[in-house]
Amino acid sequence: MDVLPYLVAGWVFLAGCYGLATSRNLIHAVGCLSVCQAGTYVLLLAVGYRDGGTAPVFSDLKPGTRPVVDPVVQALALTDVVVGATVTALLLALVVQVAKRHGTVDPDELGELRG
Amino acid sequence: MNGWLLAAAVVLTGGLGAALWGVATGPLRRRAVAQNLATVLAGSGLLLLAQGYDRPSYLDLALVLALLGPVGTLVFARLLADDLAADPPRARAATWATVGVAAATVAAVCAATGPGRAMGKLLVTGALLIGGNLIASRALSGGFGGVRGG
Amino acid sequence: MNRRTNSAALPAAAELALWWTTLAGLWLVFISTVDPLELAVGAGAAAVGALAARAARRAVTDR
Amino acid sequence: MNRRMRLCLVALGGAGLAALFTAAFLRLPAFGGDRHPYGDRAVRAALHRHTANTIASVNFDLRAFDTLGETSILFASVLGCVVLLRQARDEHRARPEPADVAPPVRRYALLVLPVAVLTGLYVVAHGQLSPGGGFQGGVVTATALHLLYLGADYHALERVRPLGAYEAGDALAVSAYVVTGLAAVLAGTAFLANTLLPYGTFNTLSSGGTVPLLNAAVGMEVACAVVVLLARFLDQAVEIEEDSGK
Amino acid sequence: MIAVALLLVAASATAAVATRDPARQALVLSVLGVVLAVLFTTLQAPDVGLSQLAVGAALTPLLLLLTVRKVRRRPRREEDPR
Repeated sequence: MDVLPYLVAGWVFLAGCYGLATSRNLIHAVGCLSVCQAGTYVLLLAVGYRDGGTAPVFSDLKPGTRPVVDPVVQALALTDVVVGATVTALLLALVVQVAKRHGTVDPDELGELRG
Repeated sequence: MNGWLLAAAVVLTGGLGAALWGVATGPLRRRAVAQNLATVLAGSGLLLLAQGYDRPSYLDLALVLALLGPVGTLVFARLLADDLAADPPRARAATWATVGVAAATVAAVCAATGPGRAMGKLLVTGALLIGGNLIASRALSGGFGGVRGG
Repeated sequence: MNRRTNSAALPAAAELALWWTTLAGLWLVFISTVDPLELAVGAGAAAVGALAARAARRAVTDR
Repeated sequence: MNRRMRLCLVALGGAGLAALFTAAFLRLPAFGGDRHPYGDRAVRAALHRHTANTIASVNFDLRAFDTLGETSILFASVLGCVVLLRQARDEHRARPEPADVAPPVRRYALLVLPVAVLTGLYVVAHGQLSPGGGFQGGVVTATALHLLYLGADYHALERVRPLGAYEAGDALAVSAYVVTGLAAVLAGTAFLANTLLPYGTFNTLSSGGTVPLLNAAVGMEVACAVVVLLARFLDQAVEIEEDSGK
Repeated sequence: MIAVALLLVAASATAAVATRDPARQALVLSVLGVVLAVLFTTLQAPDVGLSQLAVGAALTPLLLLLTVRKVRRRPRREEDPR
């Protein structure tokens, strides 16, 4: 249990990288990139976890009654999620443009087109 | 680890695990149904987790999932309508079993909360979750007849 | 002319009021502590929701 | 470089990365450890400034400048999508045929749309108290509007969505964020420093100084940005057609 | 509890990568988003879970499917996409 979350984060990241490298479709590649990003969220939040802790949100909790987990990494992960979504949107827009200009979304065919 | 968390673990392992298997393999119609059921099971799991951690504020997650989960399924039903129309999904038994799990969860958590505004929020969440799921499964099995360009 | 606008305005107002009441009730269910500012913000949000509901209904039915 | 060679290269790189990861993970502090110096300080700072949700406090107070950067990334990427997905010269707009949606789905969409808009606003407004915040609520609100596309058709969505207003709202919200930051400078402190407003009573809507203001600005920005973004994609997927196959 | 959620995340991430057809991958990605939200709840990060839900449950699948639709709608020169 001590390193399982870290290992899962690494696994998710590497699985995403593998999919990215072997993808035959740019849309699929964008999906794989978002899997890679999921790995980073898991790693960030795993670093901040504290056994028996609860969220540092005090709307329904009296401060100081229960141990709380690290809010700084949660804020980082939140930014990460937002940036991940925008990156996905921008890359998909690029894919649409590529499909229009070259008539294919297969990276291998695109490489051949360029010569 | 209290009873609520144990129940959440059972729902997540059994239900979400099965839904994951369904969404990762098989024909498109089974995947779509499994995606729909996964949101309901995850919603029940989130309700149980909020109760298990004794944090009413975690209920917001279940509320948002109850709203957006069916929307996600409707997206698939709409944009994959042509593929699904050839082979419409039929999953009465699975759908009703999942709805049963969700209803039982909502009832149990309501009973533990007791009357008050918090219970109202729970009931709204439960109604959205179950109603949305039923509508979404209806939409999957041919709710978008003849969607062409639109 | 005047009567026609009246007859159109009344159901519109009723629809908006119905949605506003429902949504304001929902807001009361969502929040944990009640204070005046909370109620004011809730009333504003419910008004936005009611306008959205009416606009959506009109966009779907009148075409 | 052929496929086979590339696969070998990926396997090599992946194996190396996996080895490095494992080595690094074994040296990381054990999962669930009790030492979180930054976290403890952040919690103390948030409580000092009467912000109940520490994550909102970190994002909109301690790291407000980073959030400005994040907001600009979102703004820039929406701008990029608008440019990339504009209507090209060799394309025309075809009016899509009206869709034929089952009545229960349509009723569901009309019923849930206002509820979802309200929930989105609730999540934005309570960002500094309970889990949530500008980003989450903004996305929920923007997604709610698109129920109209799912429940009816694109034409219906276009009728409740004056796109220009959303583009203006997007820009306005980003500038509101910057102006709130500059107000602190004018008041004689640092950019985006949370010293301008009283911190208020703990766990009420008006607590946390400038946190609720920045939160609302981000909420509006995200909602408008997502609407504009989805509008561009929907235009491309539903309306815009090329004149002839190239 | 955390271990259960972690294993679910690992499994769904693997499934998302292994699913090669973009439309089906979008289905798996939406489940991955929901499972991630559950994991974040167990890791006591409801804020992150909420934003993951908002993005993963409806927004990302919608964007992906719209792109798929646009790409498919084009007159294709080559064989069937796969």
